[in-house]
Formats: sequence, structure tokens, C-alpha cells
Amino acid sequence: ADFVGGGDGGGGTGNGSTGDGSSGQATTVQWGFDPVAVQNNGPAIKQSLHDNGLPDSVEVEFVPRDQDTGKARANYNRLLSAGETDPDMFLMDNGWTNIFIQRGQIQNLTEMLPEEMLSTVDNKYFSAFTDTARNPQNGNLYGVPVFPDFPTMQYRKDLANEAGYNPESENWATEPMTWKKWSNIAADIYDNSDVDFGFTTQWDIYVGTACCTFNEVMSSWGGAYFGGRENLFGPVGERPVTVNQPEVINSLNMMRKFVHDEDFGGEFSDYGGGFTPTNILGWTEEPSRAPFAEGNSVFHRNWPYSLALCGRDPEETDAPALGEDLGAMPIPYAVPESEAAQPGTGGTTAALGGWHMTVNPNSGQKDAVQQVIRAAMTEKFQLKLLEIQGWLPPRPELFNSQQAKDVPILGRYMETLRVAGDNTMPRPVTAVWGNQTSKIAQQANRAVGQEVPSEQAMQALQTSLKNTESS
Amino acid sequence: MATQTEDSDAGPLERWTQSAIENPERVYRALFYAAMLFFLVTTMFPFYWLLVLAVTPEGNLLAGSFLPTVNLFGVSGTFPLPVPKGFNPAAFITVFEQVPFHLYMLNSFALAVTTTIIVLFIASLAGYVFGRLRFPGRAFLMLGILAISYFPPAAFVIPLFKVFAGNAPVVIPFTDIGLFTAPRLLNTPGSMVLPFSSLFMPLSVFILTTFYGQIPDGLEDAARVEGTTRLGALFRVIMPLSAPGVATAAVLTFIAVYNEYFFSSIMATSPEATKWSPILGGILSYQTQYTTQYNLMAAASIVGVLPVVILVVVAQERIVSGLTSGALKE
Amino acid sequence: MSTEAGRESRRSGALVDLMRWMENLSDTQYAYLLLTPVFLLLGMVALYPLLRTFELSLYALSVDLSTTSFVGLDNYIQLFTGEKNRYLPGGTTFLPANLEFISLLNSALVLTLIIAVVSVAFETVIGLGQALILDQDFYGRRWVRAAIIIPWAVPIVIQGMIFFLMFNNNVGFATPPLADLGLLAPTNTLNDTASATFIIIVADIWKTSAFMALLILAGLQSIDRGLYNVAKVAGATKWQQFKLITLPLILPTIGVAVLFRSVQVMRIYGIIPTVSSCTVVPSLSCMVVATFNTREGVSAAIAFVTAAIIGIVVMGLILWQGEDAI
Amino acid sequence: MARVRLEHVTKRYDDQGETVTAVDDMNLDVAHGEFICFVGPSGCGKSTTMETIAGLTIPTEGEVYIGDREVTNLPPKDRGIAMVFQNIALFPHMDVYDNISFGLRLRDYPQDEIDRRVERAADIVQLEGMLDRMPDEMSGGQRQRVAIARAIVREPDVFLMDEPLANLDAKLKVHMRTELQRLHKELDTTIIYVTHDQEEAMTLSDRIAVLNSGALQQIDPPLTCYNEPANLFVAGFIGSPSMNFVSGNVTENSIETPNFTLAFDPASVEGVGVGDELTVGIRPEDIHPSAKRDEIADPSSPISATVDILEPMGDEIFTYMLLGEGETSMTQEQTTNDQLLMSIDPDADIEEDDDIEVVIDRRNVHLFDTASGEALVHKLDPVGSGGGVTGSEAESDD
Amino acid sequence: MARVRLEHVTKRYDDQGETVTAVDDMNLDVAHGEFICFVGPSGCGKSTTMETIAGLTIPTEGEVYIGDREVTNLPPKDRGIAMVFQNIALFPHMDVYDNISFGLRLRDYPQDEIDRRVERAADIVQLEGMLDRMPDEMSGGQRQRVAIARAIVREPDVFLMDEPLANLDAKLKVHMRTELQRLHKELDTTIIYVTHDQEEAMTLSDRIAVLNSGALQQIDPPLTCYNEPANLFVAGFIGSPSMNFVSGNVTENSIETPNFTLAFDPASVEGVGVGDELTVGIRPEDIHPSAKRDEIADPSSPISATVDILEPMGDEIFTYMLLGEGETSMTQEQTTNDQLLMSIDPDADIEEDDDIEVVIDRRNVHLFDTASGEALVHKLDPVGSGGGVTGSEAESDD
Ligand SMILES: Nc1ncnc2c1ncn2[C@@H]1O[C@H](COP(=O)(O)OP(=O)(O)OP(=O)(O)O)[C@@H](O)[C@H]1O
Ligand SMILES: Nc1ncnc2c1ncn2[C@@H]1O[C@H](COP(=O)(O)OP(=O)(O)OP(=O)(O)O)[C@@H](O)[C@H]1O
Ligand SMILES: [Mg+2]
Ligand SMILES: [Mg+2]
Repeated sequence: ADFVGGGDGGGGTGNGSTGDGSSGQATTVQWGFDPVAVQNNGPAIKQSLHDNGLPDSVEVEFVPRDQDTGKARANYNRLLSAGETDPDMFLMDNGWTNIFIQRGQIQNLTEMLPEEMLSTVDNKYFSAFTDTARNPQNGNLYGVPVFPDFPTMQYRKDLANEAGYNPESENWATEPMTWKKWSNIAADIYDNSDVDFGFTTQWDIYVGTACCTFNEVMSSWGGAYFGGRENLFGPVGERPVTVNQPEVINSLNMMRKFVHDEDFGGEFSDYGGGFTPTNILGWTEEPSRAPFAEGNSVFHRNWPYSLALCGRDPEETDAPALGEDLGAMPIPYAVPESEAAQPGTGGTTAALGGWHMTVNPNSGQKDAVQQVIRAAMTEKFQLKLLEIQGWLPPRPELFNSQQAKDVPILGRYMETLRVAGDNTMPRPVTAVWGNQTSKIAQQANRAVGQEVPSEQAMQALQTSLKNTESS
Repeated sequence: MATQTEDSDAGPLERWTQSAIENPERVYRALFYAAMLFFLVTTMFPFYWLLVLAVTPEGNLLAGSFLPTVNLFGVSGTFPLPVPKGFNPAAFITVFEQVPFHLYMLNSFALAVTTTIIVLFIASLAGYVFGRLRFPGRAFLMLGILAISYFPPAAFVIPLFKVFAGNAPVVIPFTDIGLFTAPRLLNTPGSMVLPFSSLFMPLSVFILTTFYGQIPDGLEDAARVEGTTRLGALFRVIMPLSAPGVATAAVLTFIAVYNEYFFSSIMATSPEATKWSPILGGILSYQTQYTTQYNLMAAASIVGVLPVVILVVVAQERIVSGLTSGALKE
Repeated sequence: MSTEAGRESRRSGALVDLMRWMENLSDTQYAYLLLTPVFLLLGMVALYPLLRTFELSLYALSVDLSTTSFVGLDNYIQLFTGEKNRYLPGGTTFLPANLEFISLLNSALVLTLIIAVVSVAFETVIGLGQALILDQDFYGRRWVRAAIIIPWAVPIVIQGMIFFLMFNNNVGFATPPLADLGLLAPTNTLNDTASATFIIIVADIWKTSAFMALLILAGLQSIDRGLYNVAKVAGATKWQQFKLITLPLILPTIGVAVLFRSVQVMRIYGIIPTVSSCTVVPSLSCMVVATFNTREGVSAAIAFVTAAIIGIVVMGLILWQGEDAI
Repeated sequence: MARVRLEHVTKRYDDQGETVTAVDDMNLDVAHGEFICFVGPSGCGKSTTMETIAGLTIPTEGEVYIGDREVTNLPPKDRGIAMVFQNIALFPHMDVYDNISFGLRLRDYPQDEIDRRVERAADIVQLEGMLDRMPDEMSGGQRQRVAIARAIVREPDVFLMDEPLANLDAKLKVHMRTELQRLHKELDTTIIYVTHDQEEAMTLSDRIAVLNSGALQQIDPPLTCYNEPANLFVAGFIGSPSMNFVSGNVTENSIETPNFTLAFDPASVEGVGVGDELTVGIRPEDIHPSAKRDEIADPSSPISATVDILEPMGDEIFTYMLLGEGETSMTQEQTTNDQLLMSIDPDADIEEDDDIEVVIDRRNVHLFDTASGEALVHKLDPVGSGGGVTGSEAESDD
Repeated sequence: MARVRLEHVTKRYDDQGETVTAVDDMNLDVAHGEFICFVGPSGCGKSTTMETIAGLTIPTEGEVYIGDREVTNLPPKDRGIAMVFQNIALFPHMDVYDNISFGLRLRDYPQDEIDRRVERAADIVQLEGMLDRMPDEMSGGQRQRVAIARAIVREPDVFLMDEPLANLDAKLKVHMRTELQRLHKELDTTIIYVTHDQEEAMTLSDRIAVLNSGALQQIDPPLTCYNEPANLFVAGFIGSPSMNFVSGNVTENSIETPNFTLAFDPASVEGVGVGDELTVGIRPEDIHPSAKRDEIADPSSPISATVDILEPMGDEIFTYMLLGEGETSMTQEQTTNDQLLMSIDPDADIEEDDDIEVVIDRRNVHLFDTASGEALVHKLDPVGSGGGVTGSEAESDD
């Protein structure tokens, strides 16, 4: 309620009166936005902004960006370095917002936004996620989170039940299990069903392996790329490179156990294995989801969108879906946080994706932009996005709200998502991260593909990461 | 049996060989059709695969094999050819519903036509000069033009983008001296046609040089005596006589521009039809961060390829009209 | 005076004057006049950006991406000494680390040359074959022509998608038979450098043979049919006609086609990320794009080195074809 | 043996719906070693016939035989022919040496044999020292000579030559003619030759084939064609300047033409009756000034005429004369019946507008059936005392 | 006014290092309305000269004037010329109508004017009804006629015609000649014409320009060239068959040749002295059988000869005779001094291998300086009682 009724400067003119809008004085804020969201829900999102305090004198125009996040980043980079004034706002991937901050290309919001809005972000938002929109050197805020993305381990509840497990009573949804337990369950269910795959995940040579799947597994083993959590965002060159550590190698060997049932002199003999196809080596999100959605896999690691899609009622959609048979659990772990070799790792770990809104420093209408941000920060708006777009609210408390739970499909998994959200591991975005991802992904892929022993792959990675870290 | 080849009971293969020796034309014909079939199959198969993808419902795309298991007379085996998993021709309509695909096509078409005209005109002048005149510096200049095409397109894009943004002055390279500020061309055809024209120019210059150079001097002489200028002879006689070359240059340029995305994805600051984003901008919008609607992309590209096929069928009428016979006695 | 002269003067004065002025230029002057538009356009839209890009290549970005400094030719030198390899994706090196096959494939330079040689060789032969077939008169040939040219009309992204899905490990059907022949790795095919390179070459040949075919066909069509009559009467077999008449007369066209295909294929990029990734198949252009967003200076330097290498190859081709190739 | 036979060869072109008959039911039998010249007006089908023999054009109907084989559908390369094309058609990408040696190289002749033959051919066509020129660096006549050389190096069974000397000067033509004759003898080949030059046809050929509109009109030795043309077409076509034609009516003892009368006995020629319409043909050299009357064995009675135009040709003078109401000059339209062309010695003492008397050598008067064009007789029987020729009424008025 | 002048025009081609001089310091002045024929051996520079006038070739040296303008560097289209190319050069992508009307359409003539002119031109070249044919559907002669029509529709100041009738049959040639003459008069244009046909050159031209090796040899009216050739080259080139040349030595009262002697008074010709080497030129028609001696005003004394070859041409017979040791026949190499060609009437009673006596018409004997080739005299002065001619020793032995 405190958002309604004009902000600071604009109070006189805009009070939601339609008369003003038609006087031609309306300012238009251009917002570089997700193309699919614009296409499917553009008007509804706009309407929701206006419903949540955006005066009618401010028009929002969504400018769809490129679907490919890398291309979008390149595009925004060009626009900003050419001094373009449009769009006024962007949606930026938390994977590269940092680069824009480092280059000083986007508006420092600590300077631009009023204190109350800043403190809302400070206090009410997922802090690990918000951190990816801050300058690590001084903590200044450059972007306001719009939605975070946390992966979960998704599975066929029906198959689990058939195999004699009881996810409900065993509290799979919120109680992370160890990889050892999980792998035995997975192998067991796999053996007892006629599905082709026990576990589908993503292990292609692409940024997702570096930022997310490998990062998760490694982290859950207590490993990290650059020492502990405090080194995630630098300082480049001064932090250690820790990929040739045993915990990292073990995490890879565990993946090899899952895929090839290789047991490394008995080290993984009490793990289940051989239930994961080599296909994961070429899989990104969608190819790995397809067999799962068809009911052809027991477990599947993916983002919330997968829950939204696979959780649909098969009766109501042409696409394959699992409906209520879809279950979700936090990603398993190998060592608890307390035993983690690298500080801040261990336990269940969810990679962190998501998008922030940032501001074009060349924009000529920052007041209006501020009003848009204000409206977009309202809880109602965030819940609306969850409802219509499946975008998670950036505030932990909203996860628990009844409204969130009432959202169709995704509402069923809010608890699991909250656990994931509490245990995120952001990618180590720095100026050199862009050079590191492909090297990490390639070596992780080679190791799990049995092309080289994990030790060797990680040794190579250690060297090349060191190279990228040196100036 | 090999010793009694004359016998009438020779096998069919042998008979065929015999008749082939007598009539090599038949062998030639057979080889010809075999080769044609081979090329048809190899070129069309991936396209058939595209069609299979287009009509397969989206949900079925990434799971399950396209090679159905067939059961023939109790022997089950894998059918060696991919067939659609399900049948959803509606994809061809969906492509227009999801995005204004026809607008993207129009954009591409307009860009391609404009570029082709500009390129043909300018390259014709250059082709005439290089193909028919001898002057100092010729080889050097030709190599200079060719050199443009050595560079990856990425080497052009940043400075051009800054110029076309029209926010900052064009500066003399290696200095900070500003010259003038170019008009803002981003999101307009200008920002695409200009780079396309210059990047696709070298190929056309070389093609036209080759073809114009082959037109006998006698015909140009005749035209000039009849009263054309040298340029008039170029456009009235040399160009029509080089129709195969001109049409080929046109088709190659047209197709290249029609399918171009690198520059257009940059010069159109967002992939919207209203910002002159081309056909690939449209096709790629069936792809989201995680999901790819391969069926729609396939359907859209089939739709997008159609105008080109029509163009090629029309243009090849030109390409295949060998015209120089009957011109000269020499 | 004759009627003709009267006619001339009836046309508008300025234009006639201009035309007359142009006609009276010497060959050299005329040549340069007609070349003005090309060079204006190329100067504006190609040369200017290239100079600016070259300028970029002389600067390096600090580690934190915030400041740039002039480093002269350091970017180039470090490219060749291997210090810039860290900015290249995955385990890619610019020059090969050693002469093992896999190191060669991981070298952007060598890999590019390998792709170029194999693709162009196959494309030329296939394109020539296709053109010869299209040149014949047979029932329905216009449709065969269209069919053969279709691949060229397919956008690169779609071409990539076609081949990606063919070899993709969910639904791809092409890997097992080819893997049985030992041509491809049976698993993780598209992340295996050798296999992915093979597939990319095949895809490239599929698409761009049509380019060759189209150009060569045009060359074939421009041959004066009368010459074949002479050759036939002189006793030439079909093969001899081809060897002695057709081939020499289309050689200039083949030359242009090979030249441009070589140039194009050495800049191969678009198909790579769609079928596999620049990490797996690191072509030179891939390297330009991969470093484009983070290290402009390196990217610009690779672009210029790429151009220089293409330039060397082109000079080689020209020398090999003889002076009148140009 | 290189006998060449055409049997009922017809070639039609379909040209946008209408059919052009280029060769019309041609029957031709050329013996081995014969030298045949095709002559006929432009577009009459000479080249097409040659192409049919060469195998470059497949006849619409009929068969072609070379030697004792039917070759109608045989490819050109298996027919043992060499051809000089009317349009010359040198290979633009080969120099003279390569152009000439083309056919030999195809047959893998040893290099020294090729060199020898090319040199000899270049010698014959007087192109020594030009062997490394490209075709576009040569004059029209030089190119034509290359084309000839290209054919003669081959030494085939049959030569087909389509106006091989058209672009050569008179002296070179004479030289080439001699060389061709020598070759013909030396190689013992059959030669079929198209020419527009009657002198060439006369001096070279064993027989001349006269074509018109795709149909063969006459095939006979040169002098037979000249002296005994089979029909009006041949008579008018062979000989330059052309034969004079005057239409006439047969009376009981003469042929009456509008301007003069020739003594004639209808009985002497089969199929001619009184009252028939005939065409009288007289060659220009068979008309003489009356002064020379004595030198002629069987002169007609004098015909008076007015000299209209004199065309001195060096070795003779063409005298265009008007008969009848001779006042009008050539500029006005006049029927051919009123004109006669006489060829006389250059030293004759004659001026334009002179009124003169001429006589016709009756031994060389040709008569044709006007309706069918067929020749009836090529020599009028002498009539008694040279009587029976009276000037026409118009003439006596003069 | 369309006077055409060439001043010191030279054209050289660089051909792989060696220089070919196609035109060599040519000076030519063609008056307005004149009809000039270029003749000369193949490759002598006729076409190149034409191209220089047309502006298609820029001379290496010298200037070209048309009318009163210097046009050396003017483009062809501004020179007011039309040209028939030796290589025909039809536009293969245009039908006959478009080919013919090309120049008119360029100049935006009204459509009905174009139609009218094209029709008329097609009429002149006898191509009515072929206007919608494409060039490759026509015969060689038909193409050439299209090329002529394309030039004549233009009605320019100057016509340049490079062997326009080479591919036409004799009758059509005659027709075209008349038409060209009519056009020439009607349009009052200047025509420069290349031909290899001497008859054409004779009948058409006001003056003939004889070229050799790029240099102008003589430019004079046809009969002057024929009767008074400026030098050995012209004498040998003009006239068909060629003039007989016999080398001789001047004695006090005669010219002695290897096989006969001609009475001659050295004093009668300036610059000739006893002992000089001369070349005697006699045209075939100026040699007569002794029987005709009476008809000749100034006959030489009889020369005995053996008939070697007879070449009947219809209206005349070429008689190749051997002088001297006349037993050997032509097949063996023999100097030209031992041969004479005589042209006689077809009714002459002569056989091969006959031994005959011939006389030379002394009024038409030409003498040339052997060294320089320059003509000295074209008519021997009559010598008293026709004496002074004695057979050579060889002859008397015969
Ligand atoms: N491009 C060239 N390079 C070298 N020499 C050339 C070139 N063009 C012509 N010539 C030479 O110049 C000379 C004159 O050629 P031109 O065509 O004028 O002869 P022409 O008198 O027309 O002969 P023809 O009667 O055979 O047509 C010839 O000897 C020819 O070989
Ligand atoms: N492709 C064609 N289509 C239609 N008509 C044709 C074609 N080729 C030739 N003709 C016609 O056939 C006839 C015979 O042509 P051909 O070339 O045999 O004549 P020609 O006797 O050689 O004449 P010329 O002396 O002019 O060379 C001509 O009337 C010509 O117009
Ligand atoms: Mg012909
Ligand atoms: Mg010439």
C-alpha cells in the first residue's frame, strides 16, 4: 500500500489519472526485456506495473532482447559503449551483470535510488543473489534483482513409489540427501523400471556446466574454483585456484561412477552407478529435459521452468508432461558445510541463475525509470510474475507466502525451491570469468567422458585457470 | 562361362555390358542419371529432414528416435529413413502466430533486393573496368577489393555500429580528431544495406569481371559504333550477354543478404520486425533461453526458403540462356 | 548535316556534356572514374572500420576490464608466442602446441586450414559435377536445378540445426552408422573435436557446393556452343571436349569460385556454434567472436591475423593459377 | 572408301511455330575422291546440308551414308571428316599452333608428327611465324586461314569446307585453290565445298551442286552447268554477270520476243509447239556488236539497241543496253524484256547513249519452258541462210 | 561535311614483346561523298584502318579528321559513322528487328520512323519476314545482311564497310552493289569499303586504295589502278588472274627477257638506261594467239610457247603456257620467267600441250624498276615497223 500514490518528484502530475496520460505528456520508459515474456505476457506485466503504483503518465515499452543470453550481453555492451540512450532499463543476467559493473557501463543505483528502496533490497532480498548485482569492491548496488533461478532435483514420484520409496514421508522435498543415498535410490528405481535413463542432467561443453552443474556437484563435495566463497568475485590474480584438489576430483569421479559405473578402486563402491547416459555430455537444459518430460527418466536436474512445464496436467497440454507425478528435491550433497574443504561450500548446493534490472546511465528520464523500478519491486508485482511467468520472487519470505503456494504448478514446489534458494552458490563472475567458463566446461566434460582421468583434466584446468588469472 | 560370351544365354549384366560397348551413349546416359540421382538425394535429404522436424509436434522433438521400428514379415528392424513422430502441419501456421514472421520476411526481402541492386550496379562498373580495360594499378586494385573479404565480419562491426549510432563523431583513425557526426542509422535499412553492399561487393565484382571480360570486343565495338557510350554498351550489350554471370551474382548476393544475421542482429538493436530485423531474427525468436522450438524454426525456414527457391527458378532461366552463339564470325 | 547529329543535340545539354566528357577520358582515367563508387563505398563502410579495428588491436584491456593502454604490436606478438591462448576458449591454442593430431586440431590456425582445404577440394569437385549435370538438357531439369541449389538458400543457423539434430544424442540417427564406419566418435560426438570437425565439413560441403555449382554453371552457359561443333568434328570424345574446351573456358569462373570459397571457408563461423561449439571446433573466426566481448584488442588482432593468413593463401592460389587469374 | 550419300534428307527447324525447311528431300551421291561444290543463294541450305553430313545436325528425315556405313546417327567424331566452318570458330583460348593441332592432339599423334604437319599446314596457308598468336590478335583473313589449316592437318576421308576462302584476297585465293587441288590429289579425299565465288566453283570442282530453297537443282560438271543449265534458276544463278532472260512466244518459224525475233524451228525441239510461252536465255558474252558478225558461226540478225550504261571491268566492259522505246534510261522501271547486258572487249569503241546494233550467237541461245522453268534446248539449230530474224516493230521505228 | 582524312596514322600492336605494325604512316584524304575501296592482301591493315576511322582503335601516332573536326580521340558514337564489321558482330540477344533498329532506338527516333526505316532496310537486304528471327537461327549470309541493314538504317555521314558482301552469293552481291550505289547517291554519304572482290572494287568505287603491309601503295580510280599501277605490288595485286611478270634487261633497242625480246627504245622512258634490270608486266588479256595479230594495234612479234594447262572459266579460258624448255610441265618448279598466262575466248580452238605462237599487245606492256618496284611506263611506244622483236634463243631452238 505504501507504494501507491506517486513517488517523489512526479507526485503532482501523475496520480493514476487517465486525463494526464492523454495530454501527451506521458514519458515512455524503454525496458530491454525477455522476449518470450514480452511475447506471452507483455501487456499483463505492463498492467501489473501500473496496478502497483506506476503512474499512467509513464509508459513502459518492452524492447525484446535476443533470446541468446550471450548475444543479449554483446548487444547491451555495444549499445552502452556507443552511448545509446535507449533502452532506459535492461534485464541483465546475473552471469554478466558484473562485467557491466566492472566496466562502469551501468548506472550506480546506490546513487540513484532513494534509501528506502535500497534498504528493501538490502534486507528483504536473497542476499547471495543480490550480491551478483553489486560492485564487489565497494558493495554499491547496480541492479535490482527481478527473479532468481535455482535448480532442483526433479523426479518421477510414481516410479519412486513403485520402487517402494515414500518421498512424502521421507521428506525428500525439503530434506537434502547425500549423493551416496541418492545414487543408490536412483540406481534402484532405474533397475526396477523400464525407463531408459536413471538421471538426466547437463554436462555439455557450455557455460551451464561451468556455472551450474559442475559448480553444484563440486560445491556439494566441498570444492570450489577459487578457494572459499569469499573469493568468488575476486580479487583476480590474488586468489588461489583450487580445482586440482581432491574434493573436486572426487566430485568428477562420482559423476563418472553415475555414468560409467567406474568405481575407482572401490572408492565409490557403495554408490549406485551406471544409471546416467553418456548423453549428458552433449546435453544442455532442453535436450536433457525432453526424455524426463516423456517419462523416460527417473531423476532430472533442472531450473524451475522445467517444474512449470513438466508439472502441467498431461490432459491439458499436447506436450509431454508428468503432472502430479513430478516431484522435486534439493540437489544432493556429499559433505556437509561443516566438513567442506573450501569455506562456504558443502551441503546441498543450488547454482544461482536469475536476472536483474539495471539502468542505462545515459537515460534522460531517470525519474520515470525510478518509478518503474519502484513498481517492479512491489511484492504483488513479483507474485504476479511468479503466477504468469513462472519467475521466482527475489524475496525469501515471498516463497512462504500463501499466494506463492497458490500459484498453479510451481506453487507445489515452493518449499523445495526455498531450500534451494537458501543454499545457492553463485558463479564466480569476474572480469576473466568469460575466459574461464569454456575451459572449465571442456575439462569437466572430458573427465566425465572418460577421455582423460579426472586428475589430469583438473591439472590441466588448474594451469589454464592460473593463466587466465595472471595479468 | 566367361569364355563363351557370344552365347545367347549370357546373363543380363553381360548383355547390358555388351550393348554398352556397342552404344557408349547408353552408358553415358546411365551414368548421368546415376549422378543426378546421387546429387538429388544428397542435397535433398537434409532438407527432407528439416521437413520431418517441422511437422513433428514440439513435445516429441527431442525424445525418441525418428527411425521407427518396422515389422516386416516377422523380422523387425529399424527403418533407415527418419519419419515424423506425429504429424503437426499446424507448425506452418504457428510460425506466423507467434511472431509476425511475414514482416521479418518482408524486411529480408527488401534488404536483399536493395542490396542486390546496389551491388549489381556498382560491381558492374567495376567488373567492366577490371574485365575490359587495361590500365596501371589494375591488379593492385582488384586485390584491394578482394582483401575486404578476408576480414571476419566482426572486424567491421564495432566501428560501424558507433558511426551508425550517430551519437559520437566519426574520428580519423589513430587520432581523436572528430570529423562529423553521421546520421543515426541504427534500426533502419541504411545501417544494414551499406555494410551488406560493401561486404558482398567483392564476390560480385570478381564474378562480373570474369564474365564481362569474356564478351568479345567485337560486340562492344558494334554497340559503340551504333551510338552507345562505353557505359551504354555495358548496360545494353555486355550485361545482357553476361546474363548467366549477372544472374548468378544477383542470386548469390540476394541469398547471402536474405540469410544474413550477423550485421542485422547488431544494427537492429533488438530482434523486432519493426526494427528491420531480418528473417533469421524471426526464426531465432522461436528459441528461448532454455527451450528451442525446433519444429517452428524448421517450419519457418522452409517458409523462408520458398521465396529464394522461386527466385532461383526464375533467375536460372537467365542463368541457362547461353547467348553468345551466332554473334561473331571469327 | 545528317539527321543523326541533329538527334544528339536534342538530348539535354548537361547530361550530354557529362557523357561526352566521360567518353573522352583515356582508359586509365575512365577506369578510375568508374571505380570511384566502389572505392567510395568500400572506403566508407569497409576501410574506415578496418582502420579503427586495427587501431583497437594496438590496445590492451587491463585485467579488471576498466582501463585500456597502448601496447603497440604486443597483441600480435603474444598471439604467436601463446600468451594470448588464455583468452581463447577451452584448450584452444593459436599455433599448435606440438605436432600431435589432437594438438593440431586444437590449434585455431591449423584447424582452419584443414577445414578450408578439405571443404574446398570436395566442394569444387561436387560443384563441378552438379554444374555439369545442370548444364544438360533433360526433362524436369529446372526442378533439379532448384533442388540442387536449395542448400545454398538455407540460412546457416538452420543448416546448423539440421546437422545438429541429425547427430544430436537424443534423436540424431546419423551417428551410429558413421561411428560404425569409424568416422565419428560413438558418444559425445559433437564435443569430440575430430568428429565435430568432420560433421561441420560435411555440413559446409552440403551447403556450399551449390555456390560452386551455381557459379560454374554460369561459366558453362557462357561458352559458345559453336566451339563444341568444331571439337566434335575434329574428333573429340566427350571427355576430350570437356578437357580441352569446357575446362579451360570455365577455368576463370572456377578460379573465382575457388578463391571466394577459400576466403569464405577460412572465415567459417556461423555453423560451428550451432552444431558444436567454438570450444570444440576453434576456427579463427570463432576466436575473433569468442574474444570479441571481453578482449577487443585481442579480437581485433586475431581478425587481422586471419585476414593476413587468408591473404597469403589467396596469393598462393593466384600464383598457382597463373597471373591472369586476376 | 569415302563415298558420301544423302538419301531423302530433309531438315526442318521449328521457329516459333512456323516451320523453316532448310533442306528439302535432298538426294546426293558424291563419289570417292570427288570434289563437289555447293552453290546457291544465301539461306538455301548449303551449310545445313554440310552439317548433316558432318553429323552436327540430325536430319528430320532421310539417311546419310559415308563410305558404306549408314552414319545418320553416328557422332561426328566417328565419321572421318574435317570441316572448315563458315563462322570460322577458332578456339579463343588457344594460340594458332594449338588451334591447328587440336585434332591431332586428340588422336595422340607423336609430337614430331604433329609439329611436322602443323608446320606444313601453316606453310600452305602462309601463316608461318604466327603460330604463337592468339586468335584475337589476327586479322579476319588470317583467322580464316587458321581454320583451313586446322582442317587440312587432319587428312581425313572427307573434307567439308564452308566458304573457306570468303575472307581472302584474290591472290591468296588463287594460291589456296591450287593448294587445295594439290591436297585433293595427294590425299585422295572427297571434298565438299561451299562457295559463292563462281570462279572458285568452276576451277575447283568436279561437279557443281546448285541448291535453291533447300532443294537440289542440278549437279553436273561446271561447264555443263554453265553451258547446259537444267533450268531457269541454274541458268540465272551460274555465270556472272547473269544470263539475259527475255520472254518469247513460239511462232511457226521463230520466237517472238517483245523487242526482237529469233529464227526458230519449233519442230527441232521436242515438246515445243507453236504458241508456247518460252523464256530465251542469252549470256552477256554471247552478244556481240554487229561489227564482229563475221567471227560468229551462227549469228542472229542484228538487233538495234541503245547503250545505257557502261561498266568497265578492266579486262572487259559490261554494256547495259536498252531495247524498244530506248529513250528512257535505267532509272525508270523497265521490264527485263527491254534490257540486255553485253560483255565486250575493253578496247571496243563504244560510248554511253550510242545507238548500236548487236547480234546474238545463236549457237548459245538457251530456251526454257516459262511455266516449269525447265530447260528445253541450249543451242538453236542453224537456220538456212541466217534469215528469219527481223527487228521488232519497235526497233524498226527507232 | 564528311571528308575523312588520316594524317600519318600508325598503329602498332605489342604482341609478346615483338611489335606488329598494322598500319604504317598512312595518309589518306577521302572527299565528301566519295566511295573508296580498300584492297590489299590479308592482314595488310585494312580493318585496322577502318577501326581507326571509327574510333574503335586509337592510333599509336597520327590524327584522324572527319569533316572539319579532329576526331582522333572522339568516341565512335560522336563520329557520325556506321560500320559493317568483318566479323558481323550481331547482338546475339536481340532479334533481327532489334539488331537493325539498335542505333535508331538509341537516338530515340519515333517508333513509326524506326519501323519505316527497318522495313526499308530489310527490304534492301531481302530479309523481309525474318525480322523476328534470332541471329543463331540464320544462315551466314543472312547474318551478314542483317549487319548491313543495321548500318544502312542509320543514314550516317560516313559508312565503313568491312567486306560486307563476303558471304553473299553472286546474284545477291550484284543486287547489293546496286543498292549500295543507290544509297550512296541518295544519302550523299562517304563510303569506305573493304573488299577482296576486285569486281566489286571496280564497279563500286570512285577510287581504290591499295594497301600492303600497313602502307598505302596507290589510291586512284579503278581503271587507273588497273591500267597504270603505281608499282609492282599494285600491278600484281589488281587484276585477276594476275599480271604476268617477266624480268628483263634493257639493251639498246629492246628489253631482253630469258625467253623473248621486246622492242624498246630506252630513250623513250625517263630514267631508264641500257643495262638496267626491269620487270616487264603483261596482263593475261593482253596476250593473244598470233592468229589475232591483225586486230591488235601494236603487236609484238610472235613468241612460241607450249600450252601447259587450260582452265575454262565459262566466259574465258585461262591458258597457262610454258616458254623456253617447254617440255617440263607445271608440276616441276619453274621460275615465273618461264610461264605466261593468257586469257582467251572460250571458242578458241586450243588444246593442252599444243605448241602455239602468241603476241603481246605492246600498248599495254608495263615496265617496272625491279629494285624499287616503281612503275616506269605503262605503254611501250610503237616502234617503227613493229620490228625489233626476236624470239629468244631457247625459242628458236624449239
Ligand atoms: N591485337 C593484335 N595484336 C597483334 N597483332 C594484331 C592485333 N590485331 C591485328 N593484328 C595484326 O595487324 C595486322 C593488320 O590486321 P587487320 O585486321 O587490319 O588486317 P586486314 O587488312 O583487315 O586483313 P584481312 O583481310 O585478313 O581482314 C595483321 O597482320 C594482324 O595480324
Ligand atoms: N536454328 C534455326 N532456326 C530456324 N531457321 C534456321 C535455323 N538455322 C538455319 N535456319 C534457316 O535455314 C535455312 C538454311 O540455312 P543455311 O545456313 O543452311 O543456309 P546457307 O545455304 O548456308 O546460307 P548462307 O550462304 O547464307 O550461309 C536458312 O533460311 C536459315 O534461315
Ligand atoms: Mg552457310
Ligand atoms: Mg580485316
